[in-house]
Amino acid sequence: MNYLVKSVATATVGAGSLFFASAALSQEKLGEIVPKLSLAYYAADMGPVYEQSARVLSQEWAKLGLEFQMRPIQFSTFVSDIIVGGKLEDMAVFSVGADPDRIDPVFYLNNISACGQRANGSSWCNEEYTRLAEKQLTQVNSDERRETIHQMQELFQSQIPWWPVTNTVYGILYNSDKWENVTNPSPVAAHENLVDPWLAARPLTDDRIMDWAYLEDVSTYNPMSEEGATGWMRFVYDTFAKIGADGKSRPWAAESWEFTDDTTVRVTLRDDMTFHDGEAVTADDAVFTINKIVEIQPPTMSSRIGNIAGATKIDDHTFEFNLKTPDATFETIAMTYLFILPEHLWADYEGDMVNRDVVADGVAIGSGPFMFKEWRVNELHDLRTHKAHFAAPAYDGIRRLALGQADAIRSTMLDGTADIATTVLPVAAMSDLGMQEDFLEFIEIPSHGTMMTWLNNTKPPFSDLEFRRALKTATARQRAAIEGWLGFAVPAGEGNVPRQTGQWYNSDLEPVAFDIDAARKILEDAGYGWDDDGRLHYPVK
Amino acid sequence: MRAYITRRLLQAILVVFVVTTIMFFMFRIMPADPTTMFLEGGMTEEARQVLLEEWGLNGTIWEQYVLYMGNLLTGDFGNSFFYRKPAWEVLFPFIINTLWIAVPGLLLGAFIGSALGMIVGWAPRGGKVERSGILLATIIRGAPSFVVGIGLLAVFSSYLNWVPGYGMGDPQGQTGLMRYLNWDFAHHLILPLCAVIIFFIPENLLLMRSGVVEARTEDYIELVRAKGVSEKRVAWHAGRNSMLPLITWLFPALAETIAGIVVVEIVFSWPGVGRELVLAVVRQDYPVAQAAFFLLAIMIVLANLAADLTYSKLDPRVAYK
Amino acid sequence: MSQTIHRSVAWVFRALLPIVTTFRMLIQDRFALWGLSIFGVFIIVAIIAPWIAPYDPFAPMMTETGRLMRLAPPSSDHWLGTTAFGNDVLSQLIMGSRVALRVGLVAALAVGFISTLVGVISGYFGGIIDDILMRMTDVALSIPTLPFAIVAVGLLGPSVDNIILVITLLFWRNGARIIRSVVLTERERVFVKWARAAGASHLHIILKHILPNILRVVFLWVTMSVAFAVLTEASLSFLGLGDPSITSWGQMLNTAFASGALRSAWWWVAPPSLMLIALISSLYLIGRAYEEQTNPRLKDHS
Amino acid sequence: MSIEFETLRGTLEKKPPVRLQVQDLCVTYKSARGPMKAISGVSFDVEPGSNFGLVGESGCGKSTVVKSLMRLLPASATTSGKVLLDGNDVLAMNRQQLSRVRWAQIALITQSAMNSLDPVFTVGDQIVESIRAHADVKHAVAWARAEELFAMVGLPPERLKEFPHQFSGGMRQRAVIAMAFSLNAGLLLADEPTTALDPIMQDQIMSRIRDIQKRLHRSMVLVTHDIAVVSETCERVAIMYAGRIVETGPTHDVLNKAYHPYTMGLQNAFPKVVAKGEKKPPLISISGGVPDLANPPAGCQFAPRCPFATAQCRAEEPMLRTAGNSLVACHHMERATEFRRAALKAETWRVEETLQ
Repeated sequence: MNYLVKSVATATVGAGSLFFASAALSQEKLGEIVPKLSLAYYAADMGPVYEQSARVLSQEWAKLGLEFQMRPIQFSTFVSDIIVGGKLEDMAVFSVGADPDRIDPVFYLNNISACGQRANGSSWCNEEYTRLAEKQLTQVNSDERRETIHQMQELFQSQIPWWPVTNTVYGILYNSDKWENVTNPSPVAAHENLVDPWLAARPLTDDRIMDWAYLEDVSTYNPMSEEGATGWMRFVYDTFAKIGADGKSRPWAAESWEFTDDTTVRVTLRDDMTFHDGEAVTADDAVFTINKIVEIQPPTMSSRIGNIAGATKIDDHTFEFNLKTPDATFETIAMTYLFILPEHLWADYEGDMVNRDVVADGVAIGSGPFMFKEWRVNELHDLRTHKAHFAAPAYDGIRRLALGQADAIRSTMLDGTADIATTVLPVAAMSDLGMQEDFLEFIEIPSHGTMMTWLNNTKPPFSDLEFRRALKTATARQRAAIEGWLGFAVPAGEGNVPRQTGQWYNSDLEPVAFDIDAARKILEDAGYGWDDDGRLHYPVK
Repeated sequence: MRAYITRRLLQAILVVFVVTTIMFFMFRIMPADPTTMFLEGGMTEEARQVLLEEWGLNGTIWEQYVLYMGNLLTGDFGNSFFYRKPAWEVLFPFIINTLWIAVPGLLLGAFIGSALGMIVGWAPRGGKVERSGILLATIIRGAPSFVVGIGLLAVFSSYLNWVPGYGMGDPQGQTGLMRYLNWDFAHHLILPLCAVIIFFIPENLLLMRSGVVEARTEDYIELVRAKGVSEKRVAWHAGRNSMLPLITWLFPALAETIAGIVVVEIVFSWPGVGRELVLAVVRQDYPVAQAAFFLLAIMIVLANLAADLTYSKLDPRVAYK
Repeated sequence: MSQTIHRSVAWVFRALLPIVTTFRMLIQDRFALWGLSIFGVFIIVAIIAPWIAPYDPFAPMMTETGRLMRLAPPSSDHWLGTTAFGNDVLSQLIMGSRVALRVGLVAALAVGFISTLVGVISGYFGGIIDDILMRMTDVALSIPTLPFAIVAVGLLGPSVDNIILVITLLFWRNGARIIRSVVLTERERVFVKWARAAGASHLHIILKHILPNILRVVFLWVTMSVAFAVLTEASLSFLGLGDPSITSWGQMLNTAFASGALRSAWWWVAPPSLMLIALISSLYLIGRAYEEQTNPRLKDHS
Repeated sequence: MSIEFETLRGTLEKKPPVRLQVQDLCVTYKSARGPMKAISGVSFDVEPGSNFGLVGESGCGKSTVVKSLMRLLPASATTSGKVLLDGNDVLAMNRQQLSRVRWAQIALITQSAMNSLDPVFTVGDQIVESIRAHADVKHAVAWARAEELFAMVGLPPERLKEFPHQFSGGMRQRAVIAMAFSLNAGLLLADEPTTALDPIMQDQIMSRIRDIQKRLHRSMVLVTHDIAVVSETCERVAIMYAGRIVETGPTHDVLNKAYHPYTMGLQNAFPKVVAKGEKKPPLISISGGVPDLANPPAGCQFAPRCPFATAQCRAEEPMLRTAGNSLVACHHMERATEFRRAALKAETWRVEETLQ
């Protein structure tokens, strides 16, 4: 298959090099040839989008005289080898989802860019950048933190060790005859958000149960061990705060909170909250939950509770978080993640709390807007509305159907069994359906999910900044968005933080426009040359 | 006869043991490990070690193997990494769902297939019935099970809209045992069951046909006809004799059935063992995947044993030393 | 030296002879004729695929207004319309034949070779070797086909060569058993006993006496293996375990299925399905006709 | 014994022997080398209760005749002429009537009993199947009848529960004989019942068949190439050659006063048991083989092998004409006595010198 890529490249390059060769005239001695580069991407089990995008990008990069070996890799192997395993051979094109945690830019700034971070697959290490990264973590004052973050992006843009290509556009398809006020959860993906559209929606007919066509990703209803479907868990277990569209946290179970000093956060809870079994929610429950979590350290929660020392009760509805070190991301990552367990159901449980089968024990009880009713594995989840909740939705319950494949979701949407679909059915298919059927409405959700290109900065040619600049200039972001994502992605901004994270994005980074000839000019100025059949060669040593 | 059975059982245990071992090592040398799901979410290294230790994945492969095999003997398949419940508890409901389409599918497919095979086999040689019978059977046999699935879906579910194409029952349906015994479940069962039956008919048809064609030239057929019994009864003699090759093929074909059913379950979103097995492999949920393999291997080995035993019942000439 | 060349040429010619006679015998059967012609067409299409494919299978087709031509129904310049990614279905279909045949033929030859090797060795030598090989076959027979393939492809990575390897690992077992049973009957033949008595070496007996006589079964088994290989590759690709950088028919159906276009874009789903059915059933037709011609009891004496 | 069993036995015993009249029976096979006329115009009658022998070399069509009587020929065969059982023509019957007649009126003892019993059914079940196909009786009653039949042929009744492969050759033949009498059919066709057996067993089986015949007083058509068996068993006999009857009449006349050279040759080729002290006549075989049915020679089919053949024999096919108490199809039947004397000498049959 790759001979095709090669033949297309040599054809166009051949013409180009003819022009250059005659211009260069001098018998320039060429350095060593740039070897074939392997381009890793998600295999077909994650859907056709990645293969199409990788192909489009490699076609354009090939015009620089490069040759690519396409390497599809299955998702789990990709994550363990390339993202966290440090085994990135040459280049990779892959994407990360629009999780609520990533509205706070620490994932892009630290996790995948700072020195020594496990997820820094492109193994770029810049002392100055990493120092700034540690500093911004401690800056609780958001203005100071924004200043440091913008400075980091400036430094990153000067080095461009890797770069984002597109930001994903998610979608919601819903039955507009049966539901209204289905609000847009942007920039977070629908399955990660709670208020939009789930709590906002209102039923128009007497079918007061919302059927959501989705896939099966829930492994348990014990929030301490569920990692994949945290969004769904927050339907049952309320969190202290919610992430807003502007990237700031909004009050939820916590009415208000403030940093009394750098390492303590005083939180006042709402006083009108009850658990699904009718018991009132008090600071005791919150303190009990937090201290239990800190004590047990559940593995799946490790990345978010590492900095919490414990909690102390002040009075019935106020308590204080004691942090180990000042943490700017506490509000956006921890407060929106930590949940409240009913003390009276967990206090006297001796066994291993993390692996407790809450459904079997009948204690799948939280204070969230929905109550657990039934779970048929690989089939459906059935929740009923917790009427007493302060933001209870205007309908009686939500049912998630684990259909898991596009065609099933499409036909259940068409025959009315399902009322809303958010993923598995490609966004393009959703928008087509939205146009064709008048009872189906499509909402576009621009998100901060990012498809990015990683380079192995430890070895040539990627260790050469000029080569990286040329490669970035030859990155066909627009084509990838149109032909790879079928128009349901937008070309990404500059630097390493998505534009959709609002205040954190440094908008005055100077843009790098897509221009093949400019890219070849950069390479030529840096001393690279092309042989007769158009293959790129290193500069002469 | 008893000696034969015990020898065959010993062989069966050895085979299942080797299959489980192969599967165990295949999973263990997979590059990705089950904690990958959490790494992407930024889990710290110590937390990962805690998980690995809890799942018994931290020792050397040999220690893990001994631990796993030890548990296996006591019927403990280990806890699923994903569901954190005993793997057997996870799989059990799926097994029932798969059996709902596998067993009736296998039997009906075999029955219809062999009945048609008898008709085609008994028809005049070189006649229209024989030619069209063979052609049709070969074409259907050539269709992969997912093509059959997609075809059924396109025609009966979306175009004619007679039958729902997905899932096992209306979301509001009853739960527990009752859910299997109501019209709505049957309504959802029709298409996947037809896919499995269609997947099974051609092999049976062609095997029975060649059996009958061979049997009809036998001398005893002539004597049976001379006895003035009805033509159907004469055909039954030929059919009865060609059941032997059929049975020896039918039971061991389970290995292929499972393959076919995995695809049918995925096409029809049928929550069975096959679909869960694919999900478990993608999630690196070894215990569930290995429990499923263990189960499938046992089903196949028992099927082979059943084939031999029924063979002797069907063909008295085969005595067991 | 010339003497050995002469003898080996003779041996090759003698080995080819049965294939020629088989071919001539097959022609008489109407089904085999159909099967062979369809299979022949596929081979020709596969060979000249790059030249007859109107477009590059992955090139995105643009409408006049510069938009991606998604899910366009069949038209004059796109006889089979376009996919959800704007690729030309006809070109993907034609290029897909190349993959199907490459997987089919290579895997079938590999399976044929291993089955014959195991079958002949265990059938001819018997004793301990036979037991060991047969126990291995029993184990292999108890491994469920597709689930094993899913794990193996997950382990090795989804490239076409890995799929061929997995198919070979999976399908040698049935052939080994069939060929072994035929070798058992051949070994008991009197002339084999004589040759042995006359001091001929095992290899000589196998090559000269056993192998030519079981060529019939081997040929039949290889034909069936091509069908199994194509079927398994299609199923694996459909499950998303195929190599996405190539355009196999199973891969096309997977993309169609994943894009939820199964019901709306019949021109994208029907052709690959029909190609699969045509190719696989043509092979079964050849296999069936071959079996009927050579099995005296099945031969149509009327 | 249950009443039902008594009534069954009663009805069966009352069944009269059947008169068989075969008129101008012709059978042609469609084969790759064109149509083959296996039987061209065979006619004979079998009086009720009498035994009729059909003798000839193998390949002369005698088995085809038997099979055509019960319409058991393969699809590729076409039959014409009439086969009258007590007056109604079997060849004209529809499937319904035919299945009522088969085994109830006309039963068959096959040649190779080795595989004429279905291997996967017990012998008892197969006999019961033949009974219940015609008499609407319970399984137990039919089983009792089967036990009675086994006793008749000297087989222990408990063997009914066993499968054919557990029977020896002789026992299997006796089982087939028992089955043939299961409905006490008026006409019994015995197609070389003893060929597959060793001589002692042959004699036992034949004497068994003769006793049952005498007791049940059935009509029988016995097909064999063994002249000794025919002479002991059958009242009338027909000698067949190349699909035609060349001589037929009372056994004694045909065997002792043969008019057709083939009959004479047949007797020479068969070892006779002679009284003590008498000289054993030399065994003389008839050279050459049966004519190719696809393109039969003109005139008398036996002409090419007949030592007395004349130009007329090679030109014109002889018709059956009366000679003494028999019928014979030979142009020179009047010279029979001369032929008989010459036939005894071995040199007559040596082909080289007698090229007239």
